[in-house]
This record gives sequence, structure tokens and C-alpha cells, in this order.
Amino acid sequence: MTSLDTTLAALRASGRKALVPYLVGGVSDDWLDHVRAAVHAGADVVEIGVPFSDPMMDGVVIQRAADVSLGRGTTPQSVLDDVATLDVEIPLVVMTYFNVFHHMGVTRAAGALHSAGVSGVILPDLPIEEQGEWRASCTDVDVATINMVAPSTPPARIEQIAKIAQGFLYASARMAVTGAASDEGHALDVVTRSRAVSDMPIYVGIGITTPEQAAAAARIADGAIVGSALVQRVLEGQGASGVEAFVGELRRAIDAG
Amino acid sequence: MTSLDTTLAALRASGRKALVPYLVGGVSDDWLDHVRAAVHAGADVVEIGVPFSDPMMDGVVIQRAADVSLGRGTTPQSVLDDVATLDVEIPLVVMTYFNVFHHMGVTRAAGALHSAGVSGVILPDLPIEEQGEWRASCTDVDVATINMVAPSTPPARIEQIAKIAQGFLYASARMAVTGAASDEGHALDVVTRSRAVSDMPIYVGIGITTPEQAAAAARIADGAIVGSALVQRVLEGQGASGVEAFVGELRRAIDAG
Amino acid sequence: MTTYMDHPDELGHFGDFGGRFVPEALMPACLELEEAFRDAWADPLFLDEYHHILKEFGGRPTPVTYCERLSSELGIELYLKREDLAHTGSHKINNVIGQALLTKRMGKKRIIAETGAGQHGVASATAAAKLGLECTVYMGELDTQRQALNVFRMELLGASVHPVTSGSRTLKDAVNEAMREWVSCVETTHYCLGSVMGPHPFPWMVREFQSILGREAAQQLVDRGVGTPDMVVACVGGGSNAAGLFSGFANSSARLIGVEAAGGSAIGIGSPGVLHGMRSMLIQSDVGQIEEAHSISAGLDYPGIGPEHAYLAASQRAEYFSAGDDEVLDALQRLSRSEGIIPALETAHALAWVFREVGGQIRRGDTVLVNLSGRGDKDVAQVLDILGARA
Amino acid sequence: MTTYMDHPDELGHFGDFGGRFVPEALMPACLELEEAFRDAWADPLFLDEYHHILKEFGGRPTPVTYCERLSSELGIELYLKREDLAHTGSHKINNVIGQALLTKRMGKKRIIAETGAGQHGVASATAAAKLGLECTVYMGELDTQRQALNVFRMELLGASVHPVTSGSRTLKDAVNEAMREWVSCVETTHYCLGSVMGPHPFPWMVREFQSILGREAAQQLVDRGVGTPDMVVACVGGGSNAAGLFSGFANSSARLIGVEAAGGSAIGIGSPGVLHGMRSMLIQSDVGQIEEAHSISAGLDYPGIGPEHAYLAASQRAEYFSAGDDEVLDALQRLSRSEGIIPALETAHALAWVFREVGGQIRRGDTVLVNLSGRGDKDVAQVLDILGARA
Ligand SMILES: Cc1ncc(COP(=O)(O)O)c(C=O)c1O
Ligand SMILES: Cc1ncc(COP(=O)(O)O)c(C=O)c1O
Repeated sequence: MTSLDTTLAALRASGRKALVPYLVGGVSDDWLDHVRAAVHAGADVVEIGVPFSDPMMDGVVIQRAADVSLGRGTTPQSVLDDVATLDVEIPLVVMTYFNVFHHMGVTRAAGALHSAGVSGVILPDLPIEEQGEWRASCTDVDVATINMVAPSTPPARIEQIAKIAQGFLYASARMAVTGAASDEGHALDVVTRSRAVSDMPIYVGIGITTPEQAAAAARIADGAIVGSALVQRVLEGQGASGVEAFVGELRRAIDAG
Repeated sequence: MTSLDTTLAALRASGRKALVPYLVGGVSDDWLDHVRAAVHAGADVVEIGVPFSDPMMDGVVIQRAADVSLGRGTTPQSVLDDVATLDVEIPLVVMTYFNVFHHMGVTRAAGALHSAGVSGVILPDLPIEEQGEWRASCTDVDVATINMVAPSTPPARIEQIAKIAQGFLYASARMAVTGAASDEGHALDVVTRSRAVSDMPIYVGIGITTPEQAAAAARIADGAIVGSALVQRVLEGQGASGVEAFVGELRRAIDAG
Repeated sequence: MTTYMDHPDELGHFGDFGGRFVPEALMPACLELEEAFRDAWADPLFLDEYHHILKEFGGRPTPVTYCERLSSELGIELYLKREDLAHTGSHKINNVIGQALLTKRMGKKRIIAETGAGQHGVASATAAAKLGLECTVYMGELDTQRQALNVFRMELLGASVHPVTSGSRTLKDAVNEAMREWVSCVETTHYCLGSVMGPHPFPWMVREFQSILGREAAQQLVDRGVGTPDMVVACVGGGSNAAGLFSGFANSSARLIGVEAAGGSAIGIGSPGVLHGMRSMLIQSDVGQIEEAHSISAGLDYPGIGPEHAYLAASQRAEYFSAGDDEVLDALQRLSRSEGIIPALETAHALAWVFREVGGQIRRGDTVLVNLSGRGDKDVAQVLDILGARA
Repeated sequence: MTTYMDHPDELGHFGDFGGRFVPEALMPACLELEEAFRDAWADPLFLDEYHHILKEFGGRPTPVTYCERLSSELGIELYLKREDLAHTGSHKINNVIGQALLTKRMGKKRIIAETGAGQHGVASATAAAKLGLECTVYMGELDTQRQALNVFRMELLGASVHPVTSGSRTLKDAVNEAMREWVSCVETTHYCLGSVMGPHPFPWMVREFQSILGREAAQQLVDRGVGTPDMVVACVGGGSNAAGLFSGFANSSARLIGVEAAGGSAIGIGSPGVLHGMRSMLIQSDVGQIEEAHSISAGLDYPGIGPEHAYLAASQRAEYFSAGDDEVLDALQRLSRSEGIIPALETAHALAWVFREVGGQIRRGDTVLVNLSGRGDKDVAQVLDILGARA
């Protein structure tokens, strides 16, 4: 049990559906303001992407943002250093690819995450079979390892994953990488199958683009994760106010139920 | 025995060394004037080339002249028609490739040569093994088939060739196609080996470029054939007077011994 | 005694390397593939069909050629395993025929593949045409421009080529994109990976499909009375031709030598990392960003290496060296002139090392077997440009 | 019963065709060559070396491939003899290895060769490199420009390429020039002619060197239980791949079909004539000037045909048809897409005829063997240009 588990369990118990906006770390000078704006607009968790050269699970929008960020000289440590300066009340989780932390060294990386005040980590290319050492190092410093389940994940494997999952179960709504989509995909199906074997909070992500879709996801699950649609606005230069406006819309739609 | 044999035997008996200039038929409007000029300057025989698309035994100069002639619309028959209008006292021989006459039909070709007043034919790509029908048709109309011997021709084959040769033996001074050369090549050797097995007139050709070379050839053989060096002058536009001047030089050099 | 180049462990590990670092979405496909491969590889009918197609369509067995002139110049006994004579011009066909058959066995109708210079793309398109599968090839946009003729070859073979515009627009980005696409079509589509890389079971499976060349070569040398060579040498991009060759000699006394491009030497200048589904040696920045490899040969322009090679290097069963662009160009010219075989630029790395190391790593009199992994026809235009510019 | 494709007569005649129409200067070399070939071809040591090199260096035997998808589309049983898998990418290697060995046997140190598109030039340069001979290739200047990459391949292989500026500056002029050059170096140099043409003994000798492919194919069909095919089809430029194939079936019940390029169809639109040392069928003007052939494939751009083919046509043992550029392009694409083999444009003539004649000359259910004389890699740029311009 990490603090993130406790926080998110309490959130769910309160009846509030979680809104998890995703932002790419280091994408602009004022990226921390984007995070603050998202918090201000009602985010329950903010997912911060640490840019990696080879983002295998990301679609074009997030790839582009990662490129922009790397082009500005962003490093994993610089993102964490920035994050450490944030003073927000909600949990922050980091999403990146395993090589970034593998290269840092697993123990050092866990420590760095902890020092920066990060509560959890999503590593889409680190499957449960390879998580042992990583998970142990993170648990030591109270950083949750958040796992994903996909529409293709069979029930037995969902059960295996749920058994060790921390924070929340990241339910992929579709067989696709991050990016805009216009339907709900397999969200209901994945959530239903996950519910059957787990009483963790389940958040739906991948392809949630509009407030309506976020609301729909929140109706069937415990929360909604919105990435590319938000990052797209950042890339368009909408800045903190754009982030605040869009996250606010998402919030209101979710709260309207 | 063709008339050409008789004529050339008599020429040799007279002690006069034969000079055989080569000209390409149809190369210009006034090409017959070139022939007349050569005769006037002291040629004993004129060799007239009938241009062929693929002159395998010819070097660049004669190839170029053949191209020029073909480009003017020259055909084998047009050359023979032209030749028929010539009224010269010396024998004319035709040089070309066998396909030209093969395509006309051997009997018809022999007849056409005869009608044009041609005394002999040189077909470098028609070896003795394949000459049967051709030779018979030509002999019927008193046209000689002139054969070549090369530095590579072994004695036994020279003997075979000499046995059926008509007119003169064309002794190639070198292992090369027609064209300028600056030495005497293997002329002495070929002539010596031919003499050993034949009492035909032997004329040396291939590569004879200068009056000095012609004289040298005539010293060791019964005559000299000069092609590319003369054709080169024609291509340069020297016209009948140029032909006359050069053939005259050759004549004088040969006669000087 | 340790045996080498046997199965990896259950999770696909070769020592510290390998594994299956993929998104959950792809995990079932990897597991299905592993099972299908295990099953097929033990099925005499599958093996028969695989061998039959490689023989009657692929041109196997390829010969081993003795280099008479170079052997006497160099003072060694030099043999070449002639994968340039396999259909499509390199060893790549061995792998794609295996994977295309497996695709049908799994009831899938389509393959996707990544390609750099285009060799694996052409081979994949070829196998798909032969076996009636659809085929889409992912290729960095830069590479589609540099290798326009290979793009057209793939199209002639009925494949569609998808230019990848992300990242450096070269091979590693093509792999990323193929993986992304695979996520969205994994039910109907097999990802036909081109080398001994990627998540388990690919490194093992591709090595097994390529082992035919090593087995053949070992037997051919025995049949000629040469026996076990002193040294077995192959170029290494992802490492499939080397793995195929090494597997025929891994448990013999032969030294196993892999030659990487100097600018893409994952063993030489890399460090352990995780990319494209595997833990292996990677060329990366000091903060773990993957760097681009640089080499004259597109087929070696990969910042990683197959995990089994990382293991063979760590365990010192195989040794890895590198060759630079200039000596590679020289080697290509030397083999062409001396033996009448124009090798691929990739292959020329292995040759360059041999030419350089006679008297060094290679003792005079040694018997050396080099894998002639592919023919150089695809590279002739590039070599002409380079040598032309220098002249 | 007449037997076909045996020896020509003493003077090299196949019926009315063949012979030795060469200048006296070359006669001794032709006689020497004939004797050397007769002697070598009866010498088990020579035969062993020839077969050994073709096997270990040349990649023989090449397989016979069954075309599963096309066979069922067309309703025939279609087999391909895969000369595209031979070293250098076509049947040409069979001939040049034979002639290069003969060159050494005659104590000569150098070969010269003519080439059109460059296939025979590359093959000759390859054989010369392998056997340590010097090599000069004569190539029409126009062709050296159209096929700059093949020029460079020959140079890589250590040959020098001599652009021919006479006449139409294409293949027939290259032959003329090679013959002219041969006159001047015949003591030390062998003229390695590229097809079953030229003066005796070339048409016979080259056919014998190519007969390995026909013998192999016949045996391979027997081994598979197919037996004698109903029809045996090959493209015809000079006619060497066809002669090699036909020789394996000349005395069987198979129909022998040669397919010429429509614009270079010496049997179809030619008449008897004498060129390049032989009497054969030639495309010529009404006054006996040789005309240029025109075809999409450089390798069929020859206004003549080997004399034995002229004889086989006259005696009706073989039949000759032609295919036009458009259907040839279609055939190239169809084989690529359906079977994963990109054929040479030359080869595609044979395929185009088969695709066209199913239901016509070819009955449904017939077994048809096509000689896949070469791979299309050399032609891909040209095909791209043509199809690109049309799109
Ligand atoms: C001819 C050739 N050799 C070698 C390679 C490198 O691949 P691998 O190391 O997987 O054999 C390639 C890759 O394109 C290739 O085309
Ligand atoms: C692949 C291929 N096929 C056929 C030919 C035609 O030659 P032949 O008729 O002598 O086989 C050529 C000549 O270049 C060729 O390259």
C-alpha cells in the first residue's frame, strides 16, 4: 500500500470521479504553470510525461510534444527538478518508458522520483514479469507502480496484474497508442472485466478527446485520463489559460455525470 | 582463271608494282571523280567499298566513311550503278561484307557485279569454307574472288587459300582492322610464307599510311593497298585533287622502289 | 560445460538480456506467437514446409565458396557462406518465410514489417506475395527517399510502404511505428520483425529461423574435409545473420566474431538499456535517450543489438569488434576484384575486419568462415556516389 | 527419328544456318577454340572443375519453383527454372565460367566480351575476377549511359569497360567492336561471346555450357514426379537461355517455345543473312543492311538470333513467338505480385506469352516450364520510370 493507493481509494470513497490530465514535462518554459492550471481547474491527479526519444506507445501529438521538449534540452532529471518545485495538493504521477529509469539505475531513479514528490509511475513497456526490482525499489520510497490493462488482456492476466497493481488500474479503452479517437472503444468491456477481479480504482484512458467522452468514461469507471487532446492545445500555444479552460470543461462534464 | 588473273599476272610480268587505292562508294556526289583521279594518278586497280551497316573488319576511318555514305542513301545497287558509268582502263574490285550479296542472292549479285564492270570481289567475312556457291556464281561471270591471308594464317591454310585464290592474294600486314599504322607489321613474314606456296601476285594491305610504307610494301610484295589514309583525306574534303595528289605521291614512292 | 545458443529462459532471457518489454496490449500477441512458434518448430509438417519453400523457392542450400585468390594473398584459408545467392539477395529470406508460414498457422492474413535500407522489407513483401498475405512495410521517410528503388520493389511485390515521419525518420523510428501499428491490428496481423531483436520470442525465433545457414555451413565444411574453422565471422546489425551462423558453431572450438559498424557499435560503445521490447546493449546518451547509429550501411544503422549477442559478449563466448566506413569500402572493392563477388556494405564490415586482422587477431594459416550475408547490388549506386565524389 | 540439339556439322552448320563467317585473321583462333572446347568437353577433369565452380561459386543447381498461386489462377501447372538465383542474377554465369576455364586451358590471360544491358559484361567480369584473368568489356556508348550502374559493377569487379562509339552505339556495335579488337589481340585473348551466336564453335559451345540448366530442369521435374512438361518456354535474345533449356527437352515430347521481343523478332520479321560470323535469321533492310532491334529489354535488343534457333524454327522442332512491351510490363508485375519473384524484363517476355496464350496455344491443365532466365533488380529503375511516367 502506497500513499497513492490510500489517496485514490479515499477519492473513490468520496464518490468523486477522478480526472487525470496528462502533460509533457519540459515542453515549454511555463509548463509548470500548465500543471498548476490543471490542478486549479479540478484535476485529481496530474500525469507528467518524461520525454523519451522512442515513445513506442505514443501517437503523433505526444511524440511531437516530446520532440519539442527534448529539443529544449529537457532531461529526466530536469523534469523531476521542475516537479520538485511544484507545491500542489494532489498526487503527481510520471509516465515514461523504462529505459529512462533503467539508465539512471532503478534505485537511484526511485529515489529521484520520491525526492521530486512523485507518487506513482506509469511505464507502459515494463510488464509485470519484469517489474520485480523496479517495484521493490519504488515501494521502498512510497512510489506506486501503476499498471495498464488492454482490451486484449485476457481475464487471467488482468487478475495477475490487479493482484500487484498500485494506485489505479490504467484501462486502455482501445487497441491503439495515445491519440484522439471518436468512439468509446472497448472501455466498457475492459472496465467490466477488470472490475470482476479487482476492487482497485479503474481509470480509463487512450483516445479520450472530448468532455463527453470523459464523462462517459467516468460513468463506467472511476476516472478518466486525457492526454493527446490536452497536449494538442498546449502545442497550439494555448498556454496555462487554455489548459485551465479545457480541464475545467472536462471537470464539469464529468461532474455532470 | 578470270580476266583479273590475266591482267594482274601481266602487270607483274611487266615489272610494275601494283598500287591499289581504296575508296568508299557513294561517300559524296563526286566520288566517281575520286576514282578517276586515282586512276589518273597511277592506280593499277581501284578497290571500291560498298558500305555495310556492320563493317567488322574496318577501323574508325572507313566506318565513318561508310556511315556518311549510308546516310546519303547509298545502296549496294546504287554503287554498282555508279560504277557501271565509269570508263576506266584498269580493273575495279569491290570490297564489302558478305551479307550485302547474300541478301541480293548470290547469282543475282554476281550478275550485277559483272554488269557493272567489276573484275573482282573482296569479302573479308566469307572464308574459303563458305565460298563454294559464291565462287561458282562469280566465276561464271568472270568476276574474281580475292582472298586474304593474315599473319595468323598457318602455312597449310595459306596453301589451301592460295590454291583457289583469284586475282591476287591480299596479305594483311598486321593483326588489325583497317586503319593507320606506323610500322610495317608482319608484312614481310606473311609475304614470305605466301610466296613459299603460291606464285600469285601478292599485295600487302592493312595499315599502309605513308608513301614510304607503300614503297616498303611494294619492295617485299607485288603491290600495296592503301585505304584509310586515302579515305581520311576524302573525309577531310580534299576532293578529287586531294586524291590525285596523294595517289600520285604513293605512285612515285613505289616507283622509286 | 555451458552450452550456448540453446533456448532462452521462460521469459525470454539470455542471461541478463532479452525479456519482453512490451505494452500490455501486445503481451497476448507475444505469448500467442511464442506458443505458435514452439508448436510449429516441433511439428514435422511445419518444418517440412519451411524447408521445402526455402529449397524450391529460396534457393537453399546456399554454397560455401573457397576464396582461392584471397586465401593465398592473405595466408589464411578463407571460406564464404553465400547468403547473397538466396532469393532476394540476403539471409533475410530465411526468417521471413518462417514468420510468414507462422502467420498463416496463427490464422492471420497480414504481416507488417519495419525496414531500413529495404532488404527486410523486400524479403517480407516477397514472402507475403508467395504465401498470399497482405503486407505493409514501415520505413523511415528519409530511408524511403534514399532507397526509392527498394520502395518500388516492395510495391511491385504487392506490399504497401508506409513512410515514417517521426523521430529521426530512419530504422529505429520505423520499428517504433510498426510496433504502434501492431497494437491496433494485432488480432489480424503478425509483426514480422527483421532481426534477432524485439521482445521474446522474436530474438530466439528469428535465430532459429536463421540457424539453417549455420547448420548448413558447418555441415558443408565437414563434407569438404575442412572440419571446424578456427574463426567464424559475421557482420552485426540487429544480429540475425551472425546469430544464424554462430548457432552452427556455438558449441565448437571456433572463435565467434561479430563485426559492428564503428558508428553503430552497440557492444563497443553502448550500455545496457531497454528498447523495442528487449533489454540489450544500446547506444544512448548520458541520460538514456537512444541515439542514432551512423554507418555507411543502412542495414547496420541500428543503435541496438539482439539480446543474445549482448549475452554472448558478456559471457565471452563471442567477441565483437567494429569496422569503419573507409576500410569497409576497401573491403567491398577487394572482394569484388579478387573473387568476383560484390558483397553488401553490411557484409563488407566482416570482410574488412578479416583483412585488417590477418596477423593480428587472425593467425596465418587459420581457417576463417565469413558469412556473405548479402549481395552488394543494392549498394552499388551509393558506392559509386562516394567513390565518384572522392575521385 | 531426327535427334535435335546434337553436334552441328564439321563447319558448324545447323541445317542451313551457322558456319564460321570470320576474317582469316580470326580463323585460327576459332579453330583453336573449337579444338580446345572439344577436348575440354571430353575431359573429366575439365568437366569436374566446371561443375565444381558452378556449384560452389555459381550457386548451382538452381531450383525449379512451382507457382502455386498463378497455376490456380491460370488453370495450368506452372513451373519456373530459377536462373535468377544463379550468381550475378542470370543464366549468363554458366557460359562465362565455361569460357573462362577454357581461356586458361588455352594459355590465354585475358578475355574480352560484348554487352548490351550489362548482364553478360558483369558475368564476364565476375568469371575473370574469380579465375584471375584480365577482362575488357565492349559496350555501346548509349548503353554505358543507360546502364551506368552496371558499368560500375564491372569496374568494381576489376574489368575495364570500353564504350563503343560506332554505328548505333548499342549491342550489335559492341559485338562488331569486340570482334575488331579480338583481331588485334587474338594470341593472348579469348573473346567470351555472350550467347549462342557468332562463328562456330560459339553457338554450339555456348549451348553446351548452358545445357546444364536444361538437364537440371528435366531431372528436377522427373524427381518431383511431374515428368515431361507439355511445354517449355524461354525468352530469346541471342538465344542462350532458350538453347540451354531446350537442350534438356529437345528429344522429348515437350513443345519448345521461344519468345522474342516484338521489335527484335529475328524469326518473326527477319530473313536469312550473315552477321557476326554466322548465317542466321536477321532483321535487315531491303538492301541487306542490318537494322536495330527495339525492345523494352536491352538483353533482347539484338537483330539476330543464334543459328541453331533458326534451324529449330525451320525444322519446326521449336516454335517462336513474340511479346510486346506493354504485355511484358504487365507480366513482370503479375509474377512479382503473385509469386514474389521480380523477373528480368527479358524473362518477362516468356511469361507474357504464357499469360496471353492460356486457352490459346496453351490448353488448360497443361504443364508449362518457363525459364526464369534472370532477376529483375537490374530493371527496376527503368520500370519505375516507365510506370511512373504513365501514372
Ligand atoms: C546483407 C545484410 N547483412 C546484414 C544485415 C544486418 O542485419 P542482421 O545483423 O540482422 O543480420 C542486413 C540488414 O539489412 C543486410 O541487408
Ligand atoms: C536475364 C536475361 N535473359 C535473357 C537474355 C537474353 O539472352 P539469351 O537469349 O542469350 O539468353 C539476357 C541477355 O542479356 C538476360 O540478361
